[in-house]
Amino acid sequence: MNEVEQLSAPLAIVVVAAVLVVGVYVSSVVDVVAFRSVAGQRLRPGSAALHPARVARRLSRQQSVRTERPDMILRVLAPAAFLGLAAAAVTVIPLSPGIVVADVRTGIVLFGAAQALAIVAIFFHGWSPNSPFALVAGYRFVAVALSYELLSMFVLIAAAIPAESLSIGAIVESQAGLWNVIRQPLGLPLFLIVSLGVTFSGPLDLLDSNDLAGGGSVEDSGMQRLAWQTARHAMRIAFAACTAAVFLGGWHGPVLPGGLWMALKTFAVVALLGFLDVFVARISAERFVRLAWGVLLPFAFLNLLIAGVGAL
Amino acid sequence: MAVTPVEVFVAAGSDRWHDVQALRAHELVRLVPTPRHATVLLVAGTIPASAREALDRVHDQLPHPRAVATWDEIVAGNDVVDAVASEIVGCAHRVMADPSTSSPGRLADEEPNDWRGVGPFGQGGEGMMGGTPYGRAMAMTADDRDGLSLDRLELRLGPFLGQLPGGLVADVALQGEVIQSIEFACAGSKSFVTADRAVPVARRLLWLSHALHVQGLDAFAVGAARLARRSARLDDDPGLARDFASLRRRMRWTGLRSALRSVGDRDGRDTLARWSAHLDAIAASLDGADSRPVSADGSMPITAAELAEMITGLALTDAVSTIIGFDIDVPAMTTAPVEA
Amino acid sequence: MMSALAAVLAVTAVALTVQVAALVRSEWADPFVSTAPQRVPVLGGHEPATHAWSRFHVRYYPMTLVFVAFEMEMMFMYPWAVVFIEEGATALVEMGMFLTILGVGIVYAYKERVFSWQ
Amino acid sequence: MIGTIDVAFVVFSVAAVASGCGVFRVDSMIRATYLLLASFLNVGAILVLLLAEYLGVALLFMMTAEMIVMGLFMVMFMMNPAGLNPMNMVHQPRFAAAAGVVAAAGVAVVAVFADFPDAPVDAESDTIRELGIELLGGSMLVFESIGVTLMATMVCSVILSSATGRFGDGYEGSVAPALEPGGDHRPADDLYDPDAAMGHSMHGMDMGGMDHGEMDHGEMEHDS
Repeated sequence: MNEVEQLSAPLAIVVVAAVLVVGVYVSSVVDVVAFRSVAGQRLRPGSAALHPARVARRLSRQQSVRTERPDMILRVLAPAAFLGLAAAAVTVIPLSPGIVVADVRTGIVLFGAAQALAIVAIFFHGWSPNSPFALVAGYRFVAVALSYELLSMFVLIAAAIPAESLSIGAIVESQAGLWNVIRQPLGLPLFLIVSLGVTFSGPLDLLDSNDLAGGGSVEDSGMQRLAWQTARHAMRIAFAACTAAVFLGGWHGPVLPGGLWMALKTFAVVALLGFLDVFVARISAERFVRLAWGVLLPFAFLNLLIAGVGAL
Repeated sequence: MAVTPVEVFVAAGSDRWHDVQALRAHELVRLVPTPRHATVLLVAGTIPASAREALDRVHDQLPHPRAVATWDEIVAGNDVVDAVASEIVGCAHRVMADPSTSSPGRLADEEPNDWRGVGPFGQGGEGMMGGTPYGRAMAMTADDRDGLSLDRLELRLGPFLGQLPGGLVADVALQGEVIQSIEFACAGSKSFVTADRAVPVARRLLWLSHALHVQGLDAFAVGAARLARRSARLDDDPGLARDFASLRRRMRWTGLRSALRSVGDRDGRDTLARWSAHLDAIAASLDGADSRPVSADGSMPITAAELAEMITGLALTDAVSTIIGFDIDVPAMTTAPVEA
Repeated sequence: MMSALAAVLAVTAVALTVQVAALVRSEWADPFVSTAPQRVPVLGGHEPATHAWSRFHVRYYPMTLVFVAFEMEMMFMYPWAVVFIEEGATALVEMGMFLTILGVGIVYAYKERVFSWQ
Repeated sequence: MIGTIDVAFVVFSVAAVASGCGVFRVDSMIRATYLLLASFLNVGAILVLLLAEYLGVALLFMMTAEMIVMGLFMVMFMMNPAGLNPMNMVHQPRFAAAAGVVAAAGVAVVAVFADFPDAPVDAESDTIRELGIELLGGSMLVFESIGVTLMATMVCSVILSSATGRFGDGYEGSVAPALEPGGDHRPADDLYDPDAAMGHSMHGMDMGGMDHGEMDHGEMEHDS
């Protein structure tokens, strides 16, 4: 096993900040590219690359409208906690051989806790403006979230079996011979569904959705909107990095250095999530809840069985 | 010049609402679902006097810096959509360059109810549920079908809502996200029918563009709006039928079918069947190059009361999908008296 | 271990603080004041009669109860996964039994249409 | 000698107690619920400081999910859930305070006078693995019976809460319980409270709300 050295707290902050700043920017550009290519619009690389910066500049100068009697504490806390949890999730993911910001032995439990707390942050976002559409969106997101939560836990536990550890570093180590995407073929699609859910995109675009005039974000303008979008992209990065580490062999790969492999795989997952966001229509929360408990949960059981029998 | 699209919220009367959807095809404009996201408010079509206050409120809901563009005042050359888009981009740039020119509020800055200093805690409320804390009353309970007496939110939706056809006003009572009762209040008339008469194929494509937007497929909505703009031009476009078939093929992969199936069932037809009827009508009309107007065989006419009955008991999202599944004609707004 | 968890905490706190600072600063520095009509929740032009906050009828409440019961079980699965290879077939059989028992509960709930809106 | 761990312990403890107190000071059910969660999160951090890493992190995880569900029900069933009108969240304050003092004193007595075993945990020992072996070995029967208990919980919660089911409406064929012990059952109509429902729905859009305001404040106090 590689010797993992614990980064000091200041260095950890610098590393996570770098990962998130670059990641959020790239993820936003991916959104633009995905939208324009699916829409059949001309792709101008320079324009797409500058798009997030321009939007950020404009939104930071726009008024943040207050609603009638909002819960201001929760309204500020929602995007802040969402970003904080994304950062926490990134810390437990190994970025390259021997470099993990925080090599916690309970890595997947901590990741799961961050994901569960993210539900709270997202619910706050729907609750705090005191606006009917946002409220409805927040509540139905919770229905979806409670349903994908179980899938996420099952899938990560199955990945922990061959590693004999709950640390994501150990899970990456265990994929030296064969990646989990082949060893546990059901894990990756299930975890992608979870990732779409946490970032409320594509089929699970049930929070900030058009059918509720913007849903949870219906009252967001200016900095409030910018902060929320930033946090959402940060969460997408955290889940993409986790997908890359847990299912796609993390930093394993020939020729190139491990860190680069990890970055490439993370980017591939971000791109996939970005395209799915644009390409897949929303299904209703009730349908997803039935689907999650009736179909996806049995698949998660099956995935666990495959993982278990394979490890024997 | 490479710029980011200007975010526009549309407040359209029912006579212009379809036309406005063509803006989705334009690269420099993005139609947003809520006024809070917009820089420019686009007013289009006839706004009756009864909707004037609603328009002003939507205007005031835009964050500063904001600007207003009016579709019907724009002098168009060959292409009205291009002219409107460049006007929108122009006024957005002007107001962002000088935020002091931001459009000032139109409604009086007055609280809905006087609450400051009222009541024992000075917030306008009294007791547990009474009074108007912070200016508004609290929702009260009502019986529900499952026996739980929980609060009922009574909302008047529309007429300028991103997800509903322009001019449509609905009084909705919600418990949770389920609609307990709904009544459509199209100014004056109590009934409307869906567009069962022959309509130009461009209008159907514009309906499709908006409907795709509501289902979360904004990128596809761009494609549909672009086809609509092409079909509206007079010259025959032989590639149009092929491109529409290609769009329809790609739509099959989006999971739209499973999202729409068995939503809003009525007489054995669901929203998916209604979409198919619309798409078939478009395809048929594009194939037979000369017969441009399409009659929607299969899409049944429906009155407001029937539609209300259909969507009572549905979750809000399914209700919106059901309403959008009909290409509703909201004529009443334009027949109401127009303010000079 | 402690230093790793301290790093997690530090990173989370910094990210949260940065975001809070940005939002609070924009609240204070905002040159525009939200007027009363501007603050009205978006409903497409009309005002709501009441506050949105209310006794919200959660249509999926039976599902949340099944979720809480089912989620408890997860706590046993994490240690189980760690010792799975060590314990081999014993682990597989014991967890298989455990999950089958819980699976019966889920099937029952599904049959009773708990996962549909009430 | 005071180390970082001691400082962290004090900080988390104070935060846990403070957010616990906050639960009873705020008006909003959502704030109360999630202040309780904040208290649990700090307790989880204390467990981690005591080298029960898995237990501590798992506590964060479990309590978050539980509090989300609790929050849903709090808002659903409590009047004035957002605390738009200030209210008293404390029920039977004198008795509660006395009970709290007695309980705290009891815990303090145990903490000060009990003879705790002196078996320091090695920070590097793999407690998760040991937990797993115990679960599959010595405590196997306990583990499996928890499975049965949880299944029973699920079945009971479904029976008690679900309004619909395989056989249609849950109220079909039901009878309302008697008003006094041994009395007659009331007709099935009593399952609903049509009077209450009528009274409210008559308000319609104008939402008078005045008659509700006249309700006795004291009667409406709730515990949380």
